[in-house]
Amino acid sequence: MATVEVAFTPLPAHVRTARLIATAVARRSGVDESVLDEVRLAVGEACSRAVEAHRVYCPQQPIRVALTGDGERFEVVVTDAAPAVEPVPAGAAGTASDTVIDGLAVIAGLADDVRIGAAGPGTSIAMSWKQRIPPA
Amino acid sequence: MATVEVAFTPLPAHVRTARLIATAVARRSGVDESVLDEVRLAVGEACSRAVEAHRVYCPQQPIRVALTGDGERFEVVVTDAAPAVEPVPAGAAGTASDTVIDGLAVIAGLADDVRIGAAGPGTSIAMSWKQRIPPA
Amino acid sequence: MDLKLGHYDKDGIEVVDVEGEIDVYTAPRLRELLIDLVNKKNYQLVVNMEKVEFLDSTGLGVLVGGLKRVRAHDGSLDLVCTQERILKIFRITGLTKVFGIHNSVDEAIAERKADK
Amino acid sequence: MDLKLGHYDKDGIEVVDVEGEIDVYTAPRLRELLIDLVNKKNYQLVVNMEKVEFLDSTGLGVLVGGLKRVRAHDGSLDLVCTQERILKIFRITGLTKVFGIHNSVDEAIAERKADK
Ligand SMILES: Nc1ncnc2c1ncn2[C@@H]1O[C@H](COP(=O)(O)OP(=O)(O)O)[C@@H](O)[C@H]1O
Ligand SMILES: Nc1ncnc2c1ncn2[C@@H]1O[C@H](COP(=O)(O)OP(=O)(O)O)[C@@H](O)[C@H]1O
Repeated sequence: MATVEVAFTPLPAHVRTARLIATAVARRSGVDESVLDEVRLAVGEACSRAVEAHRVYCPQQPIRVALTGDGERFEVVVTDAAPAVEPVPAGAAGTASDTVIDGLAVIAGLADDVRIGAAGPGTSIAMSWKQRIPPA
Repeated sequence: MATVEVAFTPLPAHVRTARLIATAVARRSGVDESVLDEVRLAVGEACSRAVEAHRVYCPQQPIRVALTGDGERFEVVVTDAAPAVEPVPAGAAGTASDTVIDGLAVIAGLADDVRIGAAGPGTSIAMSWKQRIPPA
Repeated sequence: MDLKLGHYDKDGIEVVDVEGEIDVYTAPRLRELLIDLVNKKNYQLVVNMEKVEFLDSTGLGVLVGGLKRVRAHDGSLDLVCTQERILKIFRITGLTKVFGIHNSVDEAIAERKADK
Repeated sequence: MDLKLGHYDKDGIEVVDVEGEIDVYTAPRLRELLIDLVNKKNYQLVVNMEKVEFLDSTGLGVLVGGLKRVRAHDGSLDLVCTQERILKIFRITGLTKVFGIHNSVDEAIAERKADK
């Protein structure tokens, strides 16, 4: 069982809530302070992707985030329900004429381990970090 | 559909996470700053009760919190899965020789409206506040 | 975590400084300190709550428990608190009538001395 | 919300002060400001990121978009950033090679003037 699970509607403002939750749960799970910024950014990237995809394909469906700290690894799984396997087309969520920076590349550069898998109609991104100190 | 839903294992540390989430979601839903303290305290009381009950009766089950801001009311529903209808006996969670202060009385003194209902084997506490400013 | 406790003697009264959040997670540490002080025969306590950021019913229960313990030795437990958001929970639970609540540590000590 | 934007002219270069979080929620406001400045024929920009607390790929995309817009007018978009946690995301995405990143607004302006 995950330590904390969160489900939220696809609104950009909730990406911030998800970042806040991930940082708080990571801190209380004993994740090192120096790693918290990475967790915050990576979870934000994964949730931003999910929010953009849901806004295009399934705005009524919630995005799910599961956070687990087992003392050795801290893992966050972000699961969307968007049927698209391809990335959301540039500009789909109002980014017209901006360069689309690949959020997955950012996540890959931050987490110790990243796994991407199919989850029902959607996609799950599992990110994990080694824990350096035991949970409080 | 609730705006944000959270499920967490019954550990006292997660009561803090739940308080943090409730405050953040309430703020982003447009709940007035002066009311945020009430939301934080009331949600903390409801989650503390649920954590103590789960630790006694069902430590493996998660506690569920649903937060909804519809622009008129901000509602938080805390649902436990503990089969006990009676309050957890004093001292059950290590409060031996402390006076048990009734958390429900605190919640009733804070929220604009409180409803308590059966939810499967457990109990749900629905607390709501009038929203004074529209969501951002 | 997120709760700092300190204590010192002032004019024969033990002042307990509490800083941070007193909730279901941290209240056990405050309970232990109060029990420890009573075991060491400190029966006149002033709990300074000026730096408390959060207090819930578990924390209140620990304070009432401390009050009962010192009263069993004819002692006292006074509070220092001027923060409206903390005072509110004392009012909701009717505990403003149970505790002496003061504006400063000096005032709490002076009134306790005058009471004797 | 949680993003403050300001801008001023210094020696013919438009300096944009950004404070707070640039993410999927606030990035549209930064995009609008950059587009607005370019529409008003400001093609030499310095974005001061010293007070940025958070930057994600959406925010980076807006900065790259701004860079493309000023370059279309032979302009420039330089950044001021010394915070390691913000620099990290520029490195991860390879964008340290794309932007001129400076230690202060004065340094950014001086180097841009010297470049001419
Ligand atoms: N996802 C990306 N990651 C890293 N650098 C990028 C990315 N997208 C664009 N850039 C860089 O930003 C600069 C401007 O974008 P560019 O690729 O020239 O746009 P275009 O191809 O539309 O002209 C280029 O130098 C490019 O290397
Ligand atoms: N839940 C409560 N709400 C408000 N006041 C309380 C509560 N429990 C105890 N008190 C007050 O705390 C004080 C000490 O507790 P008390 O009820 O005397 O304990 P006991 O009954 O075990 O002697 C009393 O003055 C009582 O009024």
